[in-house]
Amino acid sequence: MDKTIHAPAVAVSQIPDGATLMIGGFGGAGAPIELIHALIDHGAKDLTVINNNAGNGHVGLAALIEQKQVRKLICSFPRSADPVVFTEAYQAGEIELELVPQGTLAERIRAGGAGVPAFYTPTAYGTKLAEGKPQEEFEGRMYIRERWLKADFALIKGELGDPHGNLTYRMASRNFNPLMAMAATTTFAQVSRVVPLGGIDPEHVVTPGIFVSNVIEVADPAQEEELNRAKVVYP
Amino acid sequence: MDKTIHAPAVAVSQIPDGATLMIGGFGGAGAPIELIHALIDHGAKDLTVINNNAGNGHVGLAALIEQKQVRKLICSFPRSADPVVFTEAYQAGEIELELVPQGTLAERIRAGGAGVPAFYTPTAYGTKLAEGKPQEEFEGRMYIRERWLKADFALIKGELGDPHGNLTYRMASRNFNPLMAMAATTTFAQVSRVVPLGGIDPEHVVTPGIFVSNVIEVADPAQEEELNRAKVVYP
Amino acid sequence: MTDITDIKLSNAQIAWRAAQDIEDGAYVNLGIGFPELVARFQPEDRQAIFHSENGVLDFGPAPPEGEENWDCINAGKKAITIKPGTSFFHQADSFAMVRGGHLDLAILGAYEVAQSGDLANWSTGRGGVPAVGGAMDLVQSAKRVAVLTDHVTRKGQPKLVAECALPLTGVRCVTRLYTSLATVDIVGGHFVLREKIPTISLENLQLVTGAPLHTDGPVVDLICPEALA
Amino acid sequence: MTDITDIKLSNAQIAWRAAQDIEDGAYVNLGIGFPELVARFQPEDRQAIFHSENGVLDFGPAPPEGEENWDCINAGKKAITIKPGTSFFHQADSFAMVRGGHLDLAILGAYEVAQSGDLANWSTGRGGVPAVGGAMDLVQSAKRVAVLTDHVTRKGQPKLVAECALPLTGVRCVTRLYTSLATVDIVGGHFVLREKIPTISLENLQLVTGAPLHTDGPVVDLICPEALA
Repeated sequence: MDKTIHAPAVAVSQIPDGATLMIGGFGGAGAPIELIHALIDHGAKDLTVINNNAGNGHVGLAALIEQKQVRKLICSFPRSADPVVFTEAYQAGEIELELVPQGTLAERIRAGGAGVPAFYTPTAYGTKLAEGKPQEEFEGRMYIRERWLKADFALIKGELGDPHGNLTYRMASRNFNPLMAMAATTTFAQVSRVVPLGGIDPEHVVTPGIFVSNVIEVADPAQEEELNRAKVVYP
Repeated sequence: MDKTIHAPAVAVSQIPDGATLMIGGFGGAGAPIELIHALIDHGAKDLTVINNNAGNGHVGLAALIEQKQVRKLICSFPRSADPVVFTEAYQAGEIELELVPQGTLAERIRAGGAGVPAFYTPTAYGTKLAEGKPQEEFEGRMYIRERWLKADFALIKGELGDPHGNLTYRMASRNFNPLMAMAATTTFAQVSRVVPLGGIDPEHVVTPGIFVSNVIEVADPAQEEELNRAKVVYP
Repeated sequence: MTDITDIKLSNAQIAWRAAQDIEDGAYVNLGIGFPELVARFQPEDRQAIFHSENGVLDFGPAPPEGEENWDCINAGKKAITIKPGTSFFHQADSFAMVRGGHLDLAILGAYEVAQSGDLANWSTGRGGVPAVGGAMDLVQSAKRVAVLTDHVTRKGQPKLVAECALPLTGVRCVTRLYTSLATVDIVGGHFVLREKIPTISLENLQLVTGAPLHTDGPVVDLICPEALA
Repeated sequence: MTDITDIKLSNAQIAWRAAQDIEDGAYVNLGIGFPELVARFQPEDRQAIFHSENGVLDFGPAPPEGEENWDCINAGKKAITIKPGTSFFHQADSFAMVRGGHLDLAILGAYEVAQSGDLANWSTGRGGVPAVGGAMDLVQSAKRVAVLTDHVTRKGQPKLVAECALPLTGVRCVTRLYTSLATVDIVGGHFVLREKIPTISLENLQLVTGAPLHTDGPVVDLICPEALA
């Protein structure tokens, strides 16, 4: 079994129009820029994208939105230092937004990966974001019911990956990546380095290979923050 | 902040009669034998214990049951190579048993730690273990609703621990330990070695210290399997 | 009823037959006991990744006696080893793999399997201490659930039945049975016979089966290595 | 209405005051922006552990400009550093810490706080792009939820109100307010005044507060370091 493939393009070419996509990262940390840019080159449209944010500047997720490939965004915080791309698309009514509190977003994704179709949370009880959701009291406190989130594909970014898909992450770039790997039918992981099987200590594996479909080595991956400081526009 | 304390006895002396206790381990792997034996010495009674199993031989959890300190056991698999202690207590009606499928037990404990009072699972749907539980259809499949599990205390076993309570685990002894650390009001972790702050790589921490109340160094901890092969009886 | 004790397959042969269906790259959980035998017969040109629900993926064989590390065990609490590719994780992640549908196959034993796919394998319904472990999680959520079993009980009663009499482990969950006489799929609430050992007639096989055996194509001869008999 | 612009505390002074209440060993989440100031004033004899909801616990200060590692950031997407004791974890674990009640304290900003403890801090209710982040999780589940805020809006309207007019972030969640004029607890659906700056009278403070200020003991003079003014 060898899950490595050689280029981001080979992975994302499997993504059809209309697909639901989870894209890892919190802001730029852990954002799989090369996979996203390959997806822009590939051109799949009418996508539903699940990400914590809505992109920054004109690279990565912001560029995907700028290319009008995203029909709907599910996220918690669609603001950034340079949010012009999403803001304009949203205000022009070109993109649908489902706003989800960050912890609820994380838990819904985990639930999707863990086979839990619904769960109760105190978060957002009594607020606009709870409207229309079932609510119930447990042990004297009110909770709302939230549903799992799943996706057809996840695009994630790891640090090390082995041929079975075992992954580690670099520092705070872990964020949503391990959860999204669990919740998608097909998970593509770009990693800074592919190591031989056994190259990751069994106790240090963060995402076991069972959650990963393919591993793509992208040495020296781009960082969104640095691209934006250099005012890069993709494509 | 220094969460280390010097002896298991100091930790478990805080446990009152009637407490609900999570005890880590799957069989003997990850079972905090020294903490359990200190609890036997301490003598707290009328305990509700949550563990995957029901003890083996006459040490650890089996010994705690043999000393008649356990009123109720919540577990998934109360059989073992030498289950005589639990079996006799159960058949004599001296101990109450709540049987929970293993994955549901794990998820209920995680839910307790994660602030999720209830969730839906397909596990046990249509079986005796689903009786009396709410059931509901999601996307064409039937699920039952399960409730969180919490405890007053967790007794767990780690490999390395630092003064802030950050923990690692040895191989498959991880099992329920990180989950129970999350789900108890007070968590006591015995570890094979206390290392200075910074002695665990930030990316290799499995249980962040926020979930741990105290760390107790027990070098060369006893393994239930080896005690039983040597036919040890505690106390 | 036919005496089948002389012609039936051995457990090793049943396990061998099950192993032939495991695809390259499949993620597989083997139940404690009899199903664990399947790993021994994994075809060399196909690599399966075995999951143990206590929190290990892709583990190695048992260590030599005396070299056990009791922190490195499988769900049967037997000592295992690590190998390149092994990973450890906690119970909630382990059962996220199960419940989330990430396992391609779970192979378990059975007391009874109904034609609906209902499985009874955790409780004989009599006294004693009940114990369930991870079986209810596995059968409800693995993509395919296969059962290894003698075709009949020790008393000669069918284990493939119209409806389970014993407490259920899961409903409509079994997809394929490997028995000591046959390979049977469950399709649309029916037993569908795929293979049978050549030494039993279809009529006699039906006599030891508690519900109708359907066919929807040729019934293949079930031939297993004699060396495993 | 009284002109309070000359007498009110600076943001640094408000943050300093909040820091004095953080107990040794407390696990604390500081909201993005103004609340982040609190970390600067942590008393040296008391150690707080700061949580950042993007998946970091116990992190160090910002690195020097040019030495940022953009994989090592906080919830405000600013570069931070590791230090002995730091740990990284994924979002579900991070919010398990929040939702599971493991944080002793969350400190946030506010548009409005009602006497019930209701908080509005995520949406001005006008157009623009709505964004919530982790605020709704934090306010609903941290053991104590403190708010840092000017006592009044830029237009001089009370931010401590009888009922919030803006969309809520959480209901009955705020336990204490540190304002530019006072320290106020929320007890049983009432604002209870604990401290006020000596240069404002109780009557004038009430005039710039949108609901009754109760007292249930002495009102202490709120004195902050002049150097922070």
